[in-house]
Amino acid sequence: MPCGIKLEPAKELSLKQPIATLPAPKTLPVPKMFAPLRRKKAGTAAILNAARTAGIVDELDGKPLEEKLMWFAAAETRVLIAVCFDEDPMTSAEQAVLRESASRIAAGLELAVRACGASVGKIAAANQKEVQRVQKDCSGTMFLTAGGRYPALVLLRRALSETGRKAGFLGGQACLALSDAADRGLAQSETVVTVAGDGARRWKNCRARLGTPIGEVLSAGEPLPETALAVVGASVNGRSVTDLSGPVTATTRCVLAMKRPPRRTVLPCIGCGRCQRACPRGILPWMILQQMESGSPDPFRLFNVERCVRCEACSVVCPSQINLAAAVARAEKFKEGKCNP
Amino acid sequence: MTLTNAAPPYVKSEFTVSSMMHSMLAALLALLVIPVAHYGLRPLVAAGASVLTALLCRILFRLFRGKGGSVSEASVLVTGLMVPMLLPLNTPLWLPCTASAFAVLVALEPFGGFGRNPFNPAAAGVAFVSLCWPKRVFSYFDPSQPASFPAFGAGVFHVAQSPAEILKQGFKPEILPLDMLWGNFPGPLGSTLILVIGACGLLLFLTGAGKAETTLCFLGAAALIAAAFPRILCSPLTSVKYEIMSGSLLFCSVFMVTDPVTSPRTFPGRCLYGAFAGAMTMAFRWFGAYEQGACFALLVANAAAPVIDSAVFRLRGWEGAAA
Amino acid sequence: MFIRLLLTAFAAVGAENLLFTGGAGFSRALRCAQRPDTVGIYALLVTWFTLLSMFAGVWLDPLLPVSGNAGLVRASCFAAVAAAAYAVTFVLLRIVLPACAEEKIAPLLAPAAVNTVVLAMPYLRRSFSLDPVQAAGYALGTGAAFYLASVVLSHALAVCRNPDMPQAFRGLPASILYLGILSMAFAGFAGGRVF
Amino acid sequence: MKKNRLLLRGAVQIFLNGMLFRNPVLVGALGMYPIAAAAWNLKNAAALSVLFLALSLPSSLVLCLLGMLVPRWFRPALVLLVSAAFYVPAGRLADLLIPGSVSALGMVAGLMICNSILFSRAEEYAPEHVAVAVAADSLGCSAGFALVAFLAALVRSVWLGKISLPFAAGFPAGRAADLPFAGFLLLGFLAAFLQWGNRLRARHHAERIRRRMP
Repeated sequence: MPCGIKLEPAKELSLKQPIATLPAPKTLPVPKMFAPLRRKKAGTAAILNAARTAGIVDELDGKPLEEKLMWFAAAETRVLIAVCFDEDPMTSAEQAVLRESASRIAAGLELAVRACGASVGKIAAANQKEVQRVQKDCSGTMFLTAGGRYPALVLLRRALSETGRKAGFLGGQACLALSDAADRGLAQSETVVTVAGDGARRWKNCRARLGTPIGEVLSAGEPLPETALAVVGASVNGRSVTDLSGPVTATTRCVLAMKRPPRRTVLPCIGCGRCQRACPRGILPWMILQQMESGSPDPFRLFNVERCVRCEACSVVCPSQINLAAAVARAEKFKEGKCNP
Repeated sequence: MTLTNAAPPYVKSEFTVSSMMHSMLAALLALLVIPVAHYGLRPLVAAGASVLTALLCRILFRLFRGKGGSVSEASVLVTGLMVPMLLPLNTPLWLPCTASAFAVLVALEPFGGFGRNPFNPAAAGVAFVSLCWPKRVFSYFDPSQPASFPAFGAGVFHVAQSPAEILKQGFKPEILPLDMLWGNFPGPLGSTLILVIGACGLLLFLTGAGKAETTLCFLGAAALIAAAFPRILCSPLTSVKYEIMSGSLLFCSVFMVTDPVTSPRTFPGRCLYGAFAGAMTMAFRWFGAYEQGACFALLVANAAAPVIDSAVFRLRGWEGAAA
Repeated sequence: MFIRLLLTAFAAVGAENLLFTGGAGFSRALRCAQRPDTVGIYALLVTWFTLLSMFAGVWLDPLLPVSGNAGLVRASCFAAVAAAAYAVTFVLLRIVLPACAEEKIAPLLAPAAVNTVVLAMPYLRRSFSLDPVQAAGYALGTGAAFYLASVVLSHALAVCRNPDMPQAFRGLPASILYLGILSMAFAGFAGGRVF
Repeated sequence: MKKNRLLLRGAVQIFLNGMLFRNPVLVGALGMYPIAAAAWNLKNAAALSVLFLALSLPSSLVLCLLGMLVPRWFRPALVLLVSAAFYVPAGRLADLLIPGSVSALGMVAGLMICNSILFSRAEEYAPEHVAVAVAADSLGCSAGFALVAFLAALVRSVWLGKISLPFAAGFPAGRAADLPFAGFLLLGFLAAFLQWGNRLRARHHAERIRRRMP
């Protein structure tokens, strides 16, 4: 039985157009430049140094790339994977970046492999079609495809860890930034953000300067006046914002405009077991909910809660519209002894 | 643009409780088609009266609690529609009404409504009326004789022994196989149409409203017991045929055992539960006082469901392994 | 012989279930279910006392008058036997068991001994006219039924205290309703017959 | 004099608690068996009440006297012995007041000896309280038991068609109301009703206290 859930992807609209570059706000400083590396001879230290001076942040988890690479080196990671697909059904930023500049991503990945002493680097694309599309641009790079089920990254990680090889994951845009830093001496200053949602007239991917207000990115999608909800991050596990002046960061993958907030009439759990099947981490969300509702949860029955990755697949799939992810998060806190049930 | 806050997720899967209830309702209504074609409006009136009673009871209870209605009303409709399917067409109208009122007022709402009920409400309602008015619940009209039912009031019909009753007395019912499949024998309103029930079951399993493993284990256990300990002198296969097709066994296996609320929540648990319910049904047929045991057996199995679940947890090591 | 014992035991769990069909002993079963960790010991003790009481019935029954006002004496005698059984068991356990085990068992002993289920045994033996082997089977089956009832109830108590319930039904009333519906299911075995 | 009045007030409170607010059957879930199994007509209910009163009052009083004299572990056996001893006169009394009632009750009458209300009251409450409180408690419990028994019996007689209500003419009399399950269902609803009343009372009480102390 495969884990995860099948979500209808809505990426074609935003992928149809090339990535549009938003004008940088005047208030932001001009990005720094420094001396490029000489690629062929650059050693581990030089690459790490470039990553640090360029201030590259991995968009997968918001950690500095240099730290991640050092950590991979310490953990003797064998395979390095550049994630060039989007888990979220409405986001297509990584995919668009891969289409645009596959060869540079491959170059950045190669540098990263060299920096952390891994043996091989692979680019993970959304599907076989995507691979065929970019394969001619970067010969000699290995590809792999992510499954079509929702927390694709988590599932890929799980599948790889089952084969027993140690794999490290890097963001596609981070690889791109690394190659830019090495070749042209550019600091990381931009990120690609998808603008979508039923409240946006035009769905597209925008290249925005880091620090651009979210409102400006959103207005690139020409939001309808009746837009009631702005979501930053992802359509599944992002967060809604009311203040549009917040900055775009490297981890911002998409900005969504929704016509109306999701209306939920929460019913009691009916015990269908879908959340359990959806969970990629082997948690039993319905049991967690049952225990948390009972008032005096038995810590022994809060099985695996500490493994939760907040993908919220359980909340999406629940037919009773229960926010199971919140219950799991609460249970995790409870198990650590940080809060009362 | 005025923005609001809302908690994630911002996408939802298509499958919701109400969609599940709607496919359930559609399947139940499909069962009414042939009776309506044969006997006019009476089946519809019986179903409608029962559904209305269920709804009214729920609304009354909610008003008494000081709470409004909610979307989950569809589940009450399902309960109300299930009850007349388990009762004969020739009963007076108040009987299904009483059963569905009991189902809602005693088995459903005091426990907190749909999703919290420990017992299948329709089974509880039918069990209740069959204990209180066994003569009315277990007397069926003969569909092979001419019979007519006005929409309201008593009809004109011949009473005949149902195959389940003949089996209970230890004789072999003589019904043609084709008649059996088309439901041309005395029995509860919705439970005789073997083919239609099978088709509805397929529909439910395909739409994900029910779990096939429970039904299969239920039927498997019942068939195994029927073959191993036939109640009548005949070959095991004949015994299996009559036991499965008579009475409300098949209806229960498709519509009631699969109810996710009252069944265990783990896969092995559901298989075990199905088998247990099947065995209990046969036990009620063997040792019980009435010809139909499926509703009673289902209630007993419902009570066992949480026990089965916790046994499965223990076996799978889902508890005790604190990090 | 063993098969006869087994058959009666099964009957006691199923069709002739004293707890569910007869409704006896639920006060104790509910109490027992509130402490799931002691259910096993409690049920064992109940089985022991049902056995004792049943055999008291087997031996004493021919000696005692049946009808009229003298019938009242019969009931008193059985109760006195149960009291004696309790006292003897307590003394025996005190001698045999170490102190720590005794501390655990002692509070369960009295409610297990003074119990409608236990005292009903001689009456049922008479009304079903069981021979000694069947009587033993019935007593064992009743113990098993008590265990099952307690286990089922201990799981039901969680259902009967959920946030969606009406306040008035939360807790005990819902548990009693639960018992009622379960008892109704078992009444399907016996039909309209009561013990 | 003042002490006496306080004692009386306490006794009345204990009586009311036993009868209504902390009804042993509906709040304590004790002694449900006789009501579920036998209280399905008024005659049985009356016989049960008489039996209960005649058993519980003397045994509680005796235990109040002797309870502290015997070792703790022997108390359950003593309760059983004492109530067994009182069962014979109690049965006589019930038979005298309502002829033929004890034999109609059958097994249930004999099992009143080990009734769990009686047992818990006589074993835990009686030895540690004064005689007046014990008597009040015993009377209150008897009244509470009788109340529930009569209510259950009334509803079940109507259900069985033994008593016809004026406005429910043509109500189809059902069977099975004499089975224990019907008793349990009724007890469940009665208990819910009592819990509802108690909650209302507690809320009123809290409000009154809040008003007094602003």
